[in-house]
Amino acid sequence: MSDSPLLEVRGLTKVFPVRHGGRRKELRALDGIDLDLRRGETLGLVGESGCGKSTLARTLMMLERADAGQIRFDGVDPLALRGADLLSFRRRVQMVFQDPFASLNSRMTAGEIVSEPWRTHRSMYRTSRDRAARVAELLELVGLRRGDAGKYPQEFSGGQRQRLGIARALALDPDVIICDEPVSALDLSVQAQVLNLLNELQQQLGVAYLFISHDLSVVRHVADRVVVMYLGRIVEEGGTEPTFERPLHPYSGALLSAAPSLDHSRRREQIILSGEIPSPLSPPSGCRFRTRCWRATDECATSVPPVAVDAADGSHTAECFHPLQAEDQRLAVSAS
Amino acid sequence: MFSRTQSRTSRGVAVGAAVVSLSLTVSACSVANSDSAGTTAGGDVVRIVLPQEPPTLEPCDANLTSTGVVVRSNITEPLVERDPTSGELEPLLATEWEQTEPDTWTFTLREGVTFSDGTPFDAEAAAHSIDRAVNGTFGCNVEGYVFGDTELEVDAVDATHLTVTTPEPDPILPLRLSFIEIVPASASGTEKVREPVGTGPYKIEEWQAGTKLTLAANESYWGDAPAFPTAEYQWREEGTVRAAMITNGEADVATGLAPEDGLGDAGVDYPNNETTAVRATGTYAPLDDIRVRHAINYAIDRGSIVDSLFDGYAEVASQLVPDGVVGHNPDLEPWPYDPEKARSLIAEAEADGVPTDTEIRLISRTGLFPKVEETVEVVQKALEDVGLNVSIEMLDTAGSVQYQSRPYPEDTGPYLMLVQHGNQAGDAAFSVDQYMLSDGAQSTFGTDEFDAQIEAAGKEQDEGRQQAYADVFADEPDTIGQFAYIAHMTGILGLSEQVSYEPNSATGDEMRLAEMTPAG
Amino acid sequence: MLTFLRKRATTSLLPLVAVLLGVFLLARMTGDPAALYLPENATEAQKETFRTANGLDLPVWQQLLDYLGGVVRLDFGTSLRTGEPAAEMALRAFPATLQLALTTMVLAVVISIVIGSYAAYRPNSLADRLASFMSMTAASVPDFWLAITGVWIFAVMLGVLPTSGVDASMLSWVLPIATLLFRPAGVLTQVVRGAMVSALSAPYVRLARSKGADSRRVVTDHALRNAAAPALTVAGDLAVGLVNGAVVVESIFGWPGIGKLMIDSILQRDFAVLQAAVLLTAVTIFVLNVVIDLCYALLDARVRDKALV
Amino acid sequence: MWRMLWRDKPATVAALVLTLLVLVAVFGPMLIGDEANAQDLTRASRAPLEVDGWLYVLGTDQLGRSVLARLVVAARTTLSVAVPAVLISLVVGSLIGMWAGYHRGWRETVAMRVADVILSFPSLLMAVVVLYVFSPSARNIVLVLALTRIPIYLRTARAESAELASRLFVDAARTFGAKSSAIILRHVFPIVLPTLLTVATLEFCFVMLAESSLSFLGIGIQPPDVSWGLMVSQGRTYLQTAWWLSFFPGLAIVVATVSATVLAAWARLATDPGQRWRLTLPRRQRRRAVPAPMEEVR
Repeated sequence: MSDSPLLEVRGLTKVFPVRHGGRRKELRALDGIDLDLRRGETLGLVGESGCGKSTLARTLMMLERADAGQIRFDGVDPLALRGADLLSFRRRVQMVFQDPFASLNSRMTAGEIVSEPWRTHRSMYRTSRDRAARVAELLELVGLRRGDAGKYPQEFSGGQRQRLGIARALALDPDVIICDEPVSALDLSVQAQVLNLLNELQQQLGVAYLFISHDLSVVRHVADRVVVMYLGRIVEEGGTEPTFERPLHPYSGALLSAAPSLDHSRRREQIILSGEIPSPLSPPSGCRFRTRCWRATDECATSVPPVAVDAADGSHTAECFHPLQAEDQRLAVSAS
Repeated sequence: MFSRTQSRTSRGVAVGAAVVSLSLTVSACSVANSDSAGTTAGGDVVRIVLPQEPPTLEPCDANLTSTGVVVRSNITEPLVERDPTSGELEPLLATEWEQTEPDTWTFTLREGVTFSDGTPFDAEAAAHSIDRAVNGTFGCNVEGYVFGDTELEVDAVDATHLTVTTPEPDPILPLRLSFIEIVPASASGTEKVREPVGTGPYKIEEWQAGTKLTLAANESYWGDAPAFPTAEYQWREEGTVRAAMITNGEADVATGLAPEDGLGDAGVDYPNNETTAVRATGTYAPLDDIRVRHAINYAIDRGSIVDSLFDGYAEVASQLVPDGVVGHNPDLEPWPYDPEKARSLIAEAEADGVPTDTEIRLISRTGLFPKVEETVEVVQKALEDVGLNVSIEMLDTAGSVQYQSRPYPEDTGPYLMLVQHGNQAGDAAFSVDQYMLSDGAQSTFGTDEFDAQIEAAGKEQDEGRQQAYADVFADEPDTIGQFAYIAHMTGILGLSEQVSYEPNSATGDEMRLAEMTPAG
Repeated sequence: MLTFLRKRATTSLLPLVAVLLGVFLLARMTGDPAALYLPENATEAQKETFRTANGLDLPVWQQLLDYLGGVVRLDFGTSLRTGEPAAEMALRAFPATLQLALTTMVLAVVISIVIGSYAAYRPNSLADRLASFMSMTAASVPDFWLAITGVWIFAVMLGVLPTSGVDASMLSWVLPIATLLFRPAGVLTQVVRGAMVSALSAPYVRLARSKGADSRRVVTDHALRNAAAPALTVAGDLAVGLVNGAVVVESIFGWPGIGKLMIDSILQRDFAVLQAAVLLTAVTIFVLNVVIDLCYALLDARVRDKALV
Repeated sequence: MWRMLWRDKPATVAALVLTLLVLVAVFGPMLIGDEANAQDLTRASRAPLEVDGWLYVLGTDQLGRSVLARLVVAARTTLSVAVPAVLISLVVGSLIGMWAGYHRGWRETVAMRVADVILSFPSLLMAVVVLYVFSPSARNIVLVLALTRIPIYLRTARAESAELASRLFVDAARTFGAKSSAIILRHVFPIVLPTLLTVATLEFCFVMLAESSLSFLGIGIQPPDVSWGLMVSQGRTYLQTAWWLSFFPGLAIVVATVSATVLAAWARLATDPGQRWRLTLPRRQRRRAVPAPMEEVR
């Protein structure tokens, strides 16, 4: 396995033109995103709702058109692909959606849903017998019964539907699956089952996940590495353990402290963020987080923050003038 | 059980009802702002319902049925008028007339007549009326109908004498002038007037466009005051509705009814001078073959049409004009119904190479007369049965007019027209010139000899004229055979118990309110 | 709101011009009015005079330019038939149709909501089935047949209503409105019923019911509001369709409205009047559509508010 | 499927009526088509059962033809006008509507404005003008009626497909690289179809009535062809003297539309996996079941 990442994202930017108070404005949903995803790993993406996580997923899936920046998948730029090449890129990157109810067409049977991708990728399973066999295999792979192929989505429970969504994503044997909040709509007990399933599949199939979630405990459970997103930018990035143990960015620290903990023995001391999330229509100058940051100084407003590196782990970095020190880190982590 | 919400529901309904009554109130103001005095059957109003609203009351368009029926002899009057029963010309605004030169007629006008606006009637007004109708440039309908291209020279000799000079001697000029309604000298000579002023027994009181037209007696009328001081016209397209208005007491006189409109005893029938006929075009095969045209004549069962379809309210026709018109030939027999003969004639023509299987269009006009659709269907079926290939085309007025008169559209293929011809003037010349001359406005056939015969007839007078035209009608079928006559029609008038009125052959075109009186 | 209206007005301008163009060109394809307005044996010279006088001799594009130039100055031409200004005739006939249509639509909405929601409240009951059957039947009877049957029964046989015409008494409104009412009321009842049945089975309504909310109140507050959107769409289409019914009803009952005016001006090749009438109708329909869109927005907002509570 | 139909008695009756109607329209004219045009003025306008013979059970018309035979022949004409007119406008309107709604943007704007233009011509009037310009043949009537009704489907299809285009399962299909035409076919069309079919049955009724109104104005189906609309129109003047002339064809129109509507309502349920269960319940339970559908009991 080569060292070069499977998916490389550089400077990805997505701008939505909007009308605000009668005036045309730009909503910068993604503002220069850099991201690497290696083969077979799980990259967790965390952030509050509205920070651009879903937009990133949709842009990577080419459901939205990127306005600037590059994507490289296995060395090629999918944005430049057309026709059959584009189709084969599509085959290798798949997605699991947040809402297992809305992402499945209620008028199609489970079998039809799982085999739907092959109706576009006609070369994959040519005969109906092949397809039926593969559908049964996939259903069993995700923990459903092969007899379920004839059922309609509404006859399944939420967790089962999400398994169906995963089976559909697997139908094309992808290298990468982008999971956009795949368990947030499910009950806690079911969440664990689905997460375990994802883990098992990764081990079995070697597929890489970009795992998007606002739930830190979930991310910590599944991810090898984590990126933290705030207002369309990635503010911190690193291995899961270093990042969760020693958050550098004040925002990450705040997130961690706010996350519910199952361990009640620890002292709960939250860092309460002041102020509202700024509108992405007019993001703050300099560091985006400064308006809510208790460590902000004048320089945060004037220039873009530099990259701060974790002393213990060189691959753990954050964009901040005033990264958290050991004392603060302990505070945040103890809360989680 | 649902008491709590009952009030909600009823409030909703109340709001709805309020909106309804609001819009009703609004409408009562704008649509029906007239008082309803006229709608109650009283002794002083006669209420008439027509098939359609007159588009205009312009007197020079009075030969259009929908205009004339209101205007003629009610609002305006001509110099002379033709008695529809006797056929004689009677003095009206002119008391005397004579042919002072071969090409000039002199009229002596009635004195002491004023228009309803107070201006006196004199030779100048008469001259202006004739001049504006005949020589005007604004497309007077009556001009084409009675004068064709003829230019008249009209002079007011003095206040009561008028001379009219024609390029060629015209023995029936007074009859032609009976179509020209007299308007004041102030009437526009360059455009049509919508609400005219006249010398008639009535004047226009109010015209609520689309709804109602009210006439009131003209106090300055020179003759006897009419029995009804007020007359109201309304219009309804459906015959059944017109009939129902009589039954329901909403109208006193209804025109243009059919036997099935269910009027019973309130229906009065009268011969209306209209003749229905199938006219063939001679320019295309197979209709250019006289055997085919004769076959058409044999194929139509006129007796059944009259008896069953028209419920006997018609008379089988043997010629273009009915009895009572100068030139009608009482000796002519209708074509016998003989489908066998028709088939053999067609076979004969086919043997000679005539393409008898070419599709022939049978064209007519919707609403031409009650049951026109049924008549067309009967004729079509009859022709199919003897071996012709006939398709039906019912057109609106504008559509059918182009097929009916010159210049005909090009590349039409063979077609038959079911026409209804009304001779309002009572002289065969008005029919024959149009329908039988080889360049007649509604003719596609003719020979030079036959044209000469017609033209000679037109120069005759009195007995000779009658005989000459009778010969024309007798000779046409064998020499030309352009027509298959079907029936002389009968009009049905609805009459309420409040009004007594004796319809005559001119009623459809000229319904004189002055002849209507309160019943018994 | 204002921007919405302004945007609608500007985007509607082009379709209006298209309507005008369409009716202008189509009308001119129906034939030469000269043959109709001149006597049967008019000479070609006379026809030429007529055409020149009425501008019909010019090439069509020039006629069109002249006409559009007039429209900009609010001059819609003159009627060939009556010599009156065409716009005046159209405006005079318009209120009659508008009142007829408005009253009909209000009644249709009221009737359909009452019957439709009652039927939906007890689905598959006898009353529901009866209501469905009656509304389907009502929607499929030819209007002219209804009109004439109505005249026959109520005016001739029973003598309780006038046959036709417009007079001061309200009674003359009964038959025309009843005739027009059948189809929209029938269709709308079915739509309301259908939408109400699904709204009543929606989770939040069932929730409200299970929480012991008064059932009638559930019907009026929740279900009806949700049923309003589909009903509104259909009601709009039906209101537009009333112009068709008006053509028939107005000619039978002698109602001086715009439907009759339009059909008469087609028959009489009275182009200017036809154009003015169609344009007026088109503008009205556009206004109606805007109103419907506004209603949607309003409904949407209220539905959203409800959902948030 | 058949069993589901059988459970719903009104739908069964409706299906039988429509089947019978189609059979009559297809084979009827072969059997008694000649009678429909056999005029005999001596037996004109006879009431039902007045003349002996089964052909005359519904009476004769004003030209002595069998009303029954004419109804049969008219069934074919009526269906061959109404069905193609509805189908053409359904297909064209839905395709454009789904396409416009799925893609949004300028495609949607153009399609909607064109629909506005067509809609703001009163459709009957448009038909009248067009049929004066081009002759009122059956084919032209079909085309005109189809054209004027396209916006109805277009707007319905657009609204639903615009809503569907933002659904996640459509996004999912896009992530496979499915073409927009395939997505419309697979995900939009099946969901929009029941609504469109319901609209189409209402339109079926409208088209028959419009054809009838055209006959009333004299430019509908031209004799000697005959349609139900033409029969109602021709018979209207005989309402007082021969009610059966317009009553029976009118009844035929009502029966045909009511049947079509009932069957469409059934088909709407039957094609929706989420609603289908309702049809499998016996009637009495169904009534209770409607306000509390099972799908919510997850």
